[in-house]
Amino acid sequence: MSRYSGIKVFLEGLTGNKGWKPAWREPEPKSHYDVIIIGGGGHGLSTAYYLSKVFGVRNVAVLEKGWLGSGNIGRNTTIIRSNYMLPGNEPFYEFSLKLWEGLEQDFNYNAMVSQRSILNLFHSDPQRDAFVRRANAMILAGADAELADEAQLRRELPFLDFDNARFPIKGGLYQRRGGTVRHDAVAWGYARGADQNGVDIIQNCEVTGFQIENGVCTGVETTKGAISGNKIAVCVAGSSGHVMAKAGMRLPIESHVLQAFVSEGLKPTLPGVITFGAGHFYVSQSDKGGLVFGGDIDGYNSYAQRGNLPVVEDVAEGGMAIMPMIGRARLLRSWGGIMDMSMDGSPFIDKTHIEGLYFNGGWCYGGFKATPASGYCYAHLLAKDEPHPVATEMRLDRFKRGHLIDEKGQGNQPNLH
Amino acid sequence: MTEQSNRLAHGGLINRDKRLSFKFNGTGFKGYEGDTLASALLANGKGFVGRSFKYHRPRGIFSAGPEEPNALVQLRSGAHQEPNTRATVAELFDGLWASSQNHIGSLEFDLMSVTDLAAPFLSAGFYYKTFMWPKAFWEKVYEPLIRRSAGLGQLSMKDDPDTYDKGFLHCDLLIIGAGPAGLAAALTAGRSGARVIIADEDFVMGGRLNAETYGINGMEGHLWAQNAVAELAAMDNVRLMSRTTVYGAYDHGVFGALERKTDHLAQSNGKPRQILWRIYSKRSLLTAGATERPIAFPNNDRPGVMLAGAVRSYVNRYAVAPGHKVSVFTNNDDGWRTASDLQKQGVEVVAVIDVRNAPAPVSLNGVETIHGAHIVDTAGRKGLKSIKLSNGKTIATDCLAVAGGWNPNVHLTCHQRGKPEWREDILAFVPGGTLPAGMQVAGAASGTLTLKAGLQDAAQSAETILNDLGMAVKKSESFEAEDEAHSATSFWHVKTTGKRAWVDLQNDVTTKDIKLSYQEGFRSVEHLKRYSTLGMATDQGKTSNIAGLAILAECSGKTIPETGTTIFRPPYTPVPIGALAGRARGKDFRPYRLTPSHKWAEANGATFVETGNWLRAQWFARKGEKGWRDSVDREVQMTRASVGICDVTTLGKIDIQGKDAAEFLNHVYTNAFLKLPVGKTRYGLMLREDGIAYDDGTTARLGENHFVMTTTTANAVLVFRRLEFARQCLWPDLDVHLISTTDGWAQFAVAGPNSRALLQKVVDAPFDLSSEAFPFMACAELTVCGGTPARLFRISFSGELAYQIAVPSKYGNAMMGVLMQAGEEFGAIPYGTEALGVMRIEKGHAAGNELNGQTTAANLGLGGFVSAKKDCIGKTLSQRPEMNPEDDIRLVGFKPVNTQDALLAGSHFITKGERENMANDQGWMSSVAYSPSLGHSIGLGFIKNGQSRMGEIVKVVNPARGVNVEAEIVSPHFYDPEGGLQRG
Amino acid sequence: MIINHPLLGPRDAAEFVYLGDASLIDRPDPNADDAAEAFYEYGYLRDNPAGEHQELWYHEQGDRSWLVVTRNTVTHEITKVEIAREIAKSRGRSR
Amino acid sequence: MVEYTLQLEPFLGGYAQQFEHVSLNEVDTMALISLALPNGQDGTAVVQALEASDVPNVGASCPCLNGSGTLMRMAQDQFLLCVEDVANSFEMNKDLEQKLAGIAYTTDQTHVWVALDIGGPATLTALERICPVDLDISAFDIGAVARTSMEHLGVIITRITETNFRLFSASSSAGSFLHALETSIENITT
Repeated sequence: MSRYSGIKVFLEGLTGNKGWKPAWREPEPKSHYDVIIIGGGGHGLSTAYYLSKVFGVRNVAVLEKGWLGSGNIGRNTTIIRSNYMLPGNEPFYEFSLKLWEGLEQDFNYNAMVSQRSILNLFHSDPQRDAFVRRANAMILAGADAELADEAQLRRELPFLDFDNARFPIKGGLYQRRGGTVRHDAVAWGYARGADQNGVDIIQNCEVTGFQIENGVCTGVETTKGAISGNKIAVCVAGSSGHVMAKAGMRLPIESHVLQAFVSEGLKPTLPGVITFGAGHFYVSQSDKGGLVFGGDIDGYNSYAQRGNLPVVEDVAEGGMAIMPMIGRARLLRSWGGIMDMSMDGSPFIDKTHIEGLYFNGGWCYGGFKATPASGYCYAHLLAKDEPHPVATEMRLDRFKRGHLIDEKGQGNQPNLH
Repeated sequence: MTEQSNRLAHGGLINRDKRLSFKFNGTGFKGYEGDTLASALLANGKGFVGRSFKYHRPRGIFSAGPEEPNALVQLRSGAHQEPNTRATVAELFDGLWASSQNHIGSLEFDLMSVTDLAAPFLSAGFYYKTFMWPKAFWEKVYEPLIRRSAGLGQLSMKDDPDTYDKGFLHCDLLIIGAGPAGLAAALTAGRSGARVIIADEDFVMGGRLNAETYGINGMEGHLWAQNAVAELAAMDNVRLMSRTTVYGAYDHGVFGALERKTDHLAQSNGKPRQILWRIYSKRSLLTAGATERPIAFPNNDRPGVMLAGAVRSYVNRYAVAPGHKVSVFTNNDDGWRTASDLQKQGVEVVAVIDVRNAPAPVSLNGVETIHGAHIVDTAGRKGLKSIKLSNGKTIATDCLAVAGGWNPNVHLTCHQRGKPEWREDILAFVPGGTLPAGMQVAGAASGTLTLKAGLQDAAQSAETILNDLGMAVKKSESFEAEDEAHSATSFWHVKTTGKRAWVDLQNDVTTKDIKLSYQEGFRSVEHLKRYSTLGMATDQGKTSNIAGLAILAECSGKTIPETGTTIFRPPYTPVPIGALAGRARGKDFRPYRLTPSHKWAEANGATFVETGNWLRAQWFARKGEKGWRDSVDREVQMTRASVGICDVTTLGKIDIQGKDAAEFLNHVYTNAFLKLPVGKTRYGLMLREDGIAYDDGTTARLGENHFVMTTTTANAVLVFRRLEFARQCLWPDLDVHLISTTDGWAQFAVAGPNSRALLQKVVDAPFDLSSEAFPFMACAELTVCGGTPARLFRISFSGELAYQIAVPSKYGNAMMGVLMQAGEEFGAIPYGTEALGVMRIEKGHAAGNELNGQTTAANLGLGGFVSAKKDCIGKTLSQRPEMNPEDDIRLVGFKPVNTQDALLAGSHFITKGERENMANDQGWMSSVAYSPSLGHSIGLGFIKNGQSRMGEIVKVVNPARGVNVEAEIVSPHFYDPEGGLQRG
Repeated sequence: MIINHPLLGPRDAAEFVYLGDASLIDRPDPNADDAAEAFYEYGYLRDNPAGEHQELWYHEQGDRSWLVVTRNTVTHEITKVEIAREIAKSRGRSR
Repeated sequence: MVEYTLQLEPFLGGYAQQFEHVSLNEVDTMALISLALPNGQDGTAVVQALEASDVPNVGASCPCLNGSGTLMRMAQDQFLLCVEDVANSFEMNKDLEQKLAGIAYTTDQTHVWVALDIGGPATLTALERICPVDLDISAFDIGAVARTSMEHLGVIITRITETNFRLFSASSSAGSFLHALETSIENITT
């Protein structure tokens, strides 16, 4: 299979780009696979990639209801970071960030991993204290963290509102290794890599039911017929609730809509990702020049992939409050993605009580950055039937046990995470 | 060049009496009132106005509306600079200043245009395949290069100097678009008495009537529109909103609309530049018209190649000849109209090329008409010079009008994810089955592309809507007009092998790129869009999407409807972020809440701090104090030595009444309240239902059925909400009623050994403050200062003998003064939130940093407050095994081993001798203070097994700040641990 | 969104605060033998349907009533709005 | 013997301003008492005790106490009584507590709210910038009451005449509320 390279781009350019082959096959499903992954979004595709590449499991199908990459990997704000605080989370996200750092060379696709830093601003002493606690947790877990005071931020980001802000900027927490990635390219890179390893990616194939007998899941019903599998791996964040309902399971998850926004293209404006948590606003600038920004979820259960005006306004208010220079930039497009909002804001990578049925979901609005580690750890679980060491806490039964991974301290109300 | 050399001598809807000056790229030009920047530039022969996104090709004005892909300029200068403004919709004003964008060097000699030569290597998605080696080069070399060449216009990086506003409007019927259909519907609904809003993005209502030569009811179209507008303007029940773009359709009939108030003026003069309206409609009618689509052919991107309808707009509405030798390229009848309109205005038409082998629908004199041919190439780098036809002929022309058919503007029908449907007869998508609730579509937007049919469709739709709303339709005259010749053919692009034919002009996506995407497996329409960037530019593919789909369909052998369509998302046209934010910026981002003694504090040297929306006195600096620590230390010391006063009004106060009020409190607090005597106050702890500690405060029993609860400042609103949930949804039969009185009472902590003596001077006789009559935790209603009602609580946050006294808040500012006056003999001082915090840390009380939503009652050392005898919210789930592990964290005190060391909040604890990593993390420091009472830094923190580690020395590590110290685990009660003082 | 309040008529949803599934009314009996399991399910498991959903909204910037709104999570269409207190009583909640 | 006295200070210092076509005035004369209905009460008894004409629906009001007061129905189980007697609200509350024992729980709300009257021909134009409630006379008649939010602040709005409204908002944010209203007025004037 052909590798991409600058030389190849040059040679193809000379010959009218006639030699490029499809990035992936369009196979028909076989009757049986060792592992069937339901969901051809970022996490499903990365699971397939690592299963086939790292764990040697190649008889794998990825079933995708629509087009590959049409999950939340296709509609997010592209941020990568590992600035978490709790032991159940931070090592996992740091593992993910490390995978991002070598990803493009690994799967031979330029996903434009750009470690241009992420900054979380703080505005009060209690907020600062919480950020220091978090920064120290990050460093103790082997990640990078840096506290910046107001003077440093004034030098680095003179366009922030330092002098007239309702909530004065007191400083910020940097993670310099954080940044952004070209989100669609992640899906395509994983898909191409998995396809090259023999994984069947089957698009326009919706799972309509599970074959479960005596507590064992042996396959799925799909719009392209029944397919049997040794292990069925659900990976459909956003739709987890109604897919798992087909297996008779209720989940500690609600589906919510998160809107995201992009402005018209602009010449370089922002250096990295800037997060104004107190004002529900975060922003970065894409390589194409658009300001990519967002804020809170709309707050009500929804599968509609679109939101409403109050949150649009709330996000813009946050933006204007923190950087009033963006007032004349225009919002070009807004969209909504469906989030698996879990009961403590943290995800699940686990077996279910049904043998052979596995579940990956509950990523809230943080699934994109987790894509490599989620796939890697899910592949680990599927291949070895035990959790990867950095994902041992991401269990479905943790609420019954009372083990909460609640970074924000908001409790069992999903729309507050 | 002579002034306005391309301005026609007659006609147009411009005001020739009002000549306007403007500058483009530094050169001065003239135009007229009624011009857009684009029409004025064309009037002055400026056709080449911009550079494309990727290849930096010279580009000209392509359209006459919001669909413009090419003519994007930076409007205005300095902090007012506004990137990516479409010249085609920018209204000309005197003194307008604009410049072209996206070039290095001048517009004419753009250094970046070398990318055009490298085009063979820059095909769709090329960047995904390269720039990966060496790894470090992406961020250091490639990406900065790409970022600099990408993007379009530039922000000034200065704060937006304009203001914005928002508003709310309500109507029975919102009509979106004031073209012929919109006006006909508005007349019908308006005359029938409905509350109507009709909005149009243009500054003149009438839509295409202003750009065409149609007649209605025997009148010229634009005059009919003028009359209609005048009639509507006279109706009280109709609101006409020009310069207003309805940009988004949201749930349940709510629309977002942007009204441009001062964009057509040189200055906004302090008034809002734009207003963002939320329009609440019972019904809506989309009459947004249609957008013309081009045909892709080799080198179709040159300045001078324009949409045919746009050419008619310039000639008819603006009296501008977009060229001196105009040619027309069409696949339908409508294109021919361009030639006849041009001729009518005396503009030379050199040729009409129709791809069809069909007779001419109109007869033209002196024009070469070519049937069954198409264009295979063009020439003229900075302006069209000639076109080459498939029959081998080359025609000299400086403007080519391209007519590819019309696409209904279905955008708003898709904002709620409705899918448009394909109509083969007009070869276009029309609104699909699932429209936003309450919406109907009429006129060209619904696919009714001819005038008479559109007018009747709209009037009929309005009648249907009125009937739906139960309103009587007042019949009036019908709308008479011609149905113009109309046809459509599926000629989307000229098939080409060598040369590039542009589909998306702005993003430089060519027919080849679409084919290459397909070749590489990007075959779903969403993949095509994302891989090739088709339709992702500032025009969101308004002129390019359908051609792109058609070419994709050709590649796959499917039909266009089988191929699908990408999703239109809000906004219809881009909306400034400033407008979406409205007034909420700077100090107006959120309201301020001020404490009742704010004025007093201001006058007495307070420094204020934002706590939520409240502004509170943080400390009161005195002359000679060098920093905040001096002030805070003094405030603590003087309070503990004598008496201090602090405004604590921000605590949430909830009046709770009812026969079952005590039982209700028993449900929501962990500890028992049934037997709290009248006249007593009790500390209460609340859990969330998941068992985590949530809030605490004191609740006083003023009467058998009357309690007053206090909450923390931060949780006041949230606790109220939860209590209402418990009252209405969990225990609906309890007789209990809640009302917030937070703002009603000015409440002051009066703390310190002399607090009683001070208050004695204020309370009215015969109130007895002695410990016997009014012991610790007592409460009472009384009067002060000769009859002012007040409430008094003997509670202490500082650990001192202390009270909280409350008076109605209009007396609050005066009360602060009175308390200070009465305290003068004791040296009373006001203290702020910092001293309050220091004293509570000295006393070991948990506050926000400890009640952070992650800790249990046991973690906080408050396990004893969870009654074993009764249920309460959160109790059952708090008993889950892993919320009560053996090595659970516990709130304890920390004292630095070296008392010179400062403890820092956010530090983590590591057992001595262990390595500093996450596995060995023992907990964290939640709050610290310098204790003036003890003379060293103290801290509160959570550490595993804290209660059984008293006296242990642990490492307090803070790698983020580069500070590691050692501290001893001690009781959290640093000050007066037995509590004798507060009971004294 | 617009919530057609049974007492006040149509009001912008922005005046309301959302809580979640109306099953949150059905707080389990803390004294039952299976209280631990029942509270776990009550507190954590959700039907989360793609379709009709009964949910709790609080009219915080209004009359302070809790409402049970029946809303389709796919289309956002609201088909019923009821006073939560009455629903709670009808489901047997008392004191 | 107490040597101090306390004076009432209006939250906005008795603000009064005449703009082009709009007037805006602080109202500092109102005593406000919240009346909550015990379970089982439907408001009839309260209405009788306060000599109001009938039981207003939620979102409506009616005169009471022989025309000296207004009874606004804020919620199914709650009224807000407004009487022009700010200085004696506390005593009034105590009296009502006695008078309405068993038929309403009373809470003095006088100091919770700042009140402003806005009036004049451009009133609706100013209010449509901040008020989400439909104030068209066909939808919001004289005497109508609504609690809503404006510029992030909770507000009670009631219509006095066709072009006059009374607005109540939390007293702690009185300054921000006034600023919001002034901005609305200034934004619509020339």
